[in-house]
Amino acid sequence: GLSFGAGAALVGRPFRASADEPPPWMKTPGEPFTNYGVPSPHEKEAIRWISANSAAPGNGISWTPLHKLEGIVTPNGLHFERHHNGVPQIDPHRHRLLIHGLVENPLSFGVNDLLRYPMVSRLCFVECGGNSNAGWHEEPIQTPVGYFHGLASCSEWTGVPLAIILDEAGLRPDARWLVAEGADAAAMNISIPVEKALDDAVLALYQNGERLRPENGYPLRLIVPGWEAVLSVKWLRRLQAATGPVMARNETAKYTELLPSGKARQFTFVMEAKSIITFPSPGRHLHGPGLYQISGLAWSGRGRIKRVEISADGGRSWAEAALQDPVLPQCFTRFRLPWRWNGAPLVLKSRAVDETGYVQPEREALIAERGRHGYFHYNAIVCWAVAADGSVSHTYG
Amino acid sequence: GLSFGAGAALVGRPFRASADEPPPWMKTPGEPFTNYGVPSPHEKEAIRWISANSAAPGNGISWTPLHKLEGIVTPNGLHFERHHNGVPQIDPHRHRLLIHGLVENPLSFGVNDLLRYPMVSRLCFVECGGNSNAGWHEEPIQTPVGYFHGLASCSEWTGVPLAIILDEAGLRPDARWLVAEGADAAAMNISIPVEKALDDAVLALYQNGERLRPENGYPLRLIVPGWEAVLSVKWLRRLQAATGPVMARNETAKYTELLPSGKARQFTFVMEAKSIITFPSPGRHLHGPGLYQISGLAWSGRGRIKRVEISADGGRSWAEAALQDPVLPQCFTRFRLPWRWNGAPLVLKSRAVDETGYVQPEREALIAERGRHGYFHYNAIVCWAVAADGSVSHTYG
Amino acid sequence: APEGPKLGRPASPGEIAGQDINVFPDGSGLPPGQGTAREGKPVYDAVCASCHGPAGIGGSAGELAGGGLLTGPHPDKNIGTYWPYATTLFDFIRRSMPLHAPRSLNDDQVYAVTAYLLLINDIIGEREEMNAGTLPRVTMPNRNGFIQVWPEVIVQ
Amino acid sequence: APEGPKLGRPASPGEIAGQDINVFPDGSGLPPGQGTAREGKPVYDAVCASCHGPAGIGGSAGELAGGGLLTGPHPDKNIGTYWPYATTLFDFIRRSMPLHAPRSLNDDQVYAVTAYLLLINDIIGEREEMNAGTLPRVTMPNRNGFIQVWPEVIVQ
Ligand code: HEC
Ligand code: HEC
Ligand SMILES: [Ca+2]
Ligand SMILES: [Ca+2]
Ligand SMILES: [Ca+2]
Ligand SMILES: [Ca+2]
Ligand SMILES: [Ca+2]
Ligand SMILES: [Ca+2]
Ligand SMILES: [Co+2]
Ligand SMILES: [Co+2]
Repeated sequence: GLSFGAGAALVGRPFRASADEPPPWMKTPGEPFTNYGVPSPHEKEAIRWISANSAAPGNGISWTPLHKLEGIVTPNGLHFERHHNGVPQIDPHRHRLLIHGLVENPLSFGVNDLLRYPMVSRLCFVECGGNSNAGWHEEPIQTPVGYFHGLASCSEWTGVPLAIILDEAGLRPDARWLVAEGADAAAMNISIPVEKALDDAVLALYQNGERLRPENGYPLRLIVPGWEAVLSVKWLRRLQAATGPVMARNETAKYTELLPSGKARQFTFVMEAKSIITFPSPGRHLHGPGLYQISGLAWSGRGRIKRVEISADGGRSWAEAALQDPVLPQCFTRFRLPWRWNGAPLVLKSRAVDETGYVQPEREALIAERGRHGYFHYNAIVCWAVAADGSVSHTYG
Repeated sequence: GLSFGAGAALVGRPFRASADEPPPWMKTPGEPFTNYGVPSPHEKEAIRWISANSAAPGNGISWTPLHKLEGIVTPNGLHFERHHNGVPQIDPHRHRLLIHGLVENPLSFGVNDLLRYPMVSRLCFVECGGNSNAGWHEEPIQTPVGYFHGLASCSEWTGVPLAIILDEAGLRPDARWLVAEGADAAAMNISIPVEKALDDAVLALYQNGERLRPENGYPLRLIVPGWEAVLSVKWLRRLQAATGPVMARNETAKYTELLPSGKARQFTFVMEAKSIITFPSPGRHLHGPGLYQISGLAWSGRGRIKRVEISADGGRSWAEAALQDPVLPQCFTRFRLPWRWNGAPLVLKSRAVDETGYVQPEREALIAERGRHGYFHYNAIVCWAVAADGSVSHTYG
Repeated sequence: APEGPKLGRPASPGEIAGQDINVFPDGSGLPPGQGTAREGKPVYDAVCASCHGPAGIGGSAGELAGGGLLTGPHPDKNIGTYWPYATTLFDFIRRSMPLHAPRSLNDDQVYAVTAYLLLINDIIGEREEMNAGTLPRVTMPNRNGFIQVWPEVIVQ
Repeated sequence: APEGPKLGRPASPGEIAGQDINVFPDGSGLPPGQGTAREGKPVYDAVCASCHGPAGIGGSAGELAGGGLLTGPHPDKNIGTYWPYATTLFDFIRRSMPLHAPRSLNDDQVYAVTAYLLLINDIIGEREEMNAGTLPRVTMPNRNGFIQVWPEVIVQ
């Protein structure tokens, strides 16, 4: 006979196990369901890296870890942050959007009002005008790629086309700019040309399906696709139509690019085409000669990415990478290329071309045009030096 | 003179405030940065609704709150769950994928090995074969739409085409099925036709940009686009190539549909076209006559959605909704239609047509074909009754 | 398919055998060992009945016996009425049951409790030994109850 | 644009005035009130200097004075060298500063501290009163330092 139970001896027949001992998580019931999930405890390194003002913890930036991600979507918990004075915890029932200035009908909207409007969704990137600005440094910064280029993220934004609301308010013919203002402790304000506002700006209420996160503008954020992110005002509370820009601190003192002449470029809005190789990249090294897949991201504020070329010989020859479908305008585009590494040191670079024909510049060309003190809008070609041991470092080529 | 400071009196000139008192979050610095963000505390109702076995908390389901979402992406924290025996907390360094059976070269892969392979990304839905099955009930279930149809979610999945790995293992000509097995406490196994495996199945490592969540298969999940989700085996540890299906419990006792004849449909894989109106819907009522935007989701396991039609008179007339770009195969497709409600009671319904010409059936037609005890694969047209007070309930029309 | 970097490590027969717990309808995959319903009853009572009820009826988990019809207004799908293969029982129980302690039974116990479930569904007798030879030859009542929808040629 | 449901509530002039804190280069949006640099210094010392340093130099936050050149190897961008409009100071300080307690100054205090920042940048004198009339007429050294890139006609 055969018996069972705590302490019961197996009598008669020998114990037979036809299979190896399975891992512990196959032998005990797993964790219960959760109302809202979180990443695996084994992925603790996939975090936003915070660089804040020690005297003011809500003033600074945090970076999307692009080196930890694949595909084009940025999960909401990892969307980059730029706050001037912290994240307001807004009660949506106490938040309204006021439209006034050069309009026929000044109007005020509650969040629930806007939730009833016609909506559109679009996958697009949001990139800080100051992203990648370590590229201006004399020495190439040595950091994982997300902590160099990760003031850019890509989400599906859903909300109300701003044009509908402007239509209801009745823009006067002399209204050429809209001054947007956030409901944070910086009351961040900035001016946006009416043309762009009417073209494709969105009053976003949802990000990647769910309502906005607090750090990304809950309950209401302006999204200005393809333009520098400072225009995509978070916690949007007010839009004033005016004949000219307000000349806010963030469109004069900041987010303008000083040229070698001493003059500065102002109203530099479009984020020009950029590409970065996320694998291999600093910290994501190669394990000996063999076949690898180069993977990276490209995007352009002017529209779709048309082509990404990759060089494994420091720019002497270029191969065209495959672009992952769908290729969408003003959206991260994942590119990939199979690549066999023979173990020799070399320099990898990627170059994006957008549908307008704009070609991502070499660093020397960008510096020749803009000098080295522009601070914003750095979009030059990035070079990774692969060493014989497979380690990868940033180089100026 | 004018002075300032704690307790200092404002001398000389009267206090002047040109503006109203701003909300409190504009007067004190906001919250600091976070390494990994979470939703607003004001969105506590946007959660997965858990329906688990009280005797076994890891056995059951949890639903995506589709009624709280817009656009097509499901944030990872809200992707639906189906676990047979809980969520294993797998150490990725102790997890491997074994491929054996009718292959020339049985192979074992570590997770880091797979991370080096060529990858693809695709936005696609994952839907439980048992989704929407309350539709078989005698009485229409009254619940928010996500807790009726939310065993379906949509993500950008990134991983290695299974075909590459099968190629390396060398499938023998007589290999017609692959038996997949998970590393959970149920060791869930199921058979997948080799044709599908070679066509578009993916060994997914990333979901919406980041590595998989534990409840969605971390560190490795099979994604079988457009087919019932039980085939998209989570925590994938083993694939055995064989001449026939293993006839696992979950492809015989479950996930088969009993017909009125007493025979049952088996190997019902494709999730046929479905559509649901998420606004208005039960719990998301109308606030008086006026203009609204109907919004909903449609998807088909056979390919792209071609058309979604909406009726506001119980099916007598139909209007075509706009489909949000991009319309992708085997992917949630957001449809929207402006609609003016005159305040009269009526019945709203939506009907999806996919690119193969398949038309989502009426409930009577589905029941005429399948009876009422199929349990799985319910995809009939859903009807919402709008009452004069704007409230919305589920009706069988 | 694009070329891969061939990082798979060859898996030895021993390594495969140590992990392979799939049991096919033809019996392939069944391990050595055996058990009868008479031996299975005490196992069932000790580690299964708490969820599945005495003799497979009336527990918090699905019923494992009870007969009934697959037609009419209240069809009764269970092992006896619905399952097409007896091998599926061995495959499923060994990998998944008991829910609170999967993989805690040895192969003899799985054969025995499988035999017990077949007994309470009136499919085999109390002393019939289930092993790698006999189990695949058990003919389940609903063996021919399934219409294969895939591939899309319907075979009745 | 598609038609909207017109759910906006009309906003009254009083409601707008209560929220509108934008100040334009032509001075529109400036509130009543006034202040001098002499009045502004104690405000600055009490609530600004802790971050921006004494007289705008050497704090943990950006420098607010100090002169310097916009050309050469180490250009110095600050209020005196870079900012094109004095109205921007009022607009920004009123809405955002002091960082730890925004909106805690009254309009006179904002005028006064603005005047103080203009003083330490050698732009106005200690007793010049800044108000809605005078502030927009202050000519900043770098008034003509910007090339407008948008719209894409470059105006030099
Ligand atoms: C702690 C509770 C619990 C215990 C103890 C338990 N089971 Fe189960 N059993 C379940 C649950 C819950 C399910 C459904 C699993 C699922 O959802 O996949 C199940 C499913 C089954 C099924 C499939 C039923 C069907 O119709 O698909 C069989 C067969 C089974 N158990 C046999 C056993 C045997 C034999 C034992 C003892 C060796 C046992 N169970 C012990 C809870 C239990
Ligand atoms: C607790 C620290 C703190 C205090 C106190 C403070 N500031 Fe600031 N200030 C900052 C920080 C940090 C910034 C940068 C803000 C940003 O990143 O947007 C700043 C920016 C500024 C700027 C813009 C500088 C530039 O070049 O763009 C001005 C002007 C300014 N402060 C004036 C003031 C005045 C006037 C006061 C007092 C009434 C004050 N600040 C008090 C921290 C402070
Ligand atoms: Ca700019
Ligand atoms: Ca099925
Ligand atoms: Ca074996
Ligand atoms: Ca029964
Ligand atoms: Ca005012
Ligand atoms: Ca200086
Ligand atoms: Co390594
Ligand atoms: Co209501």
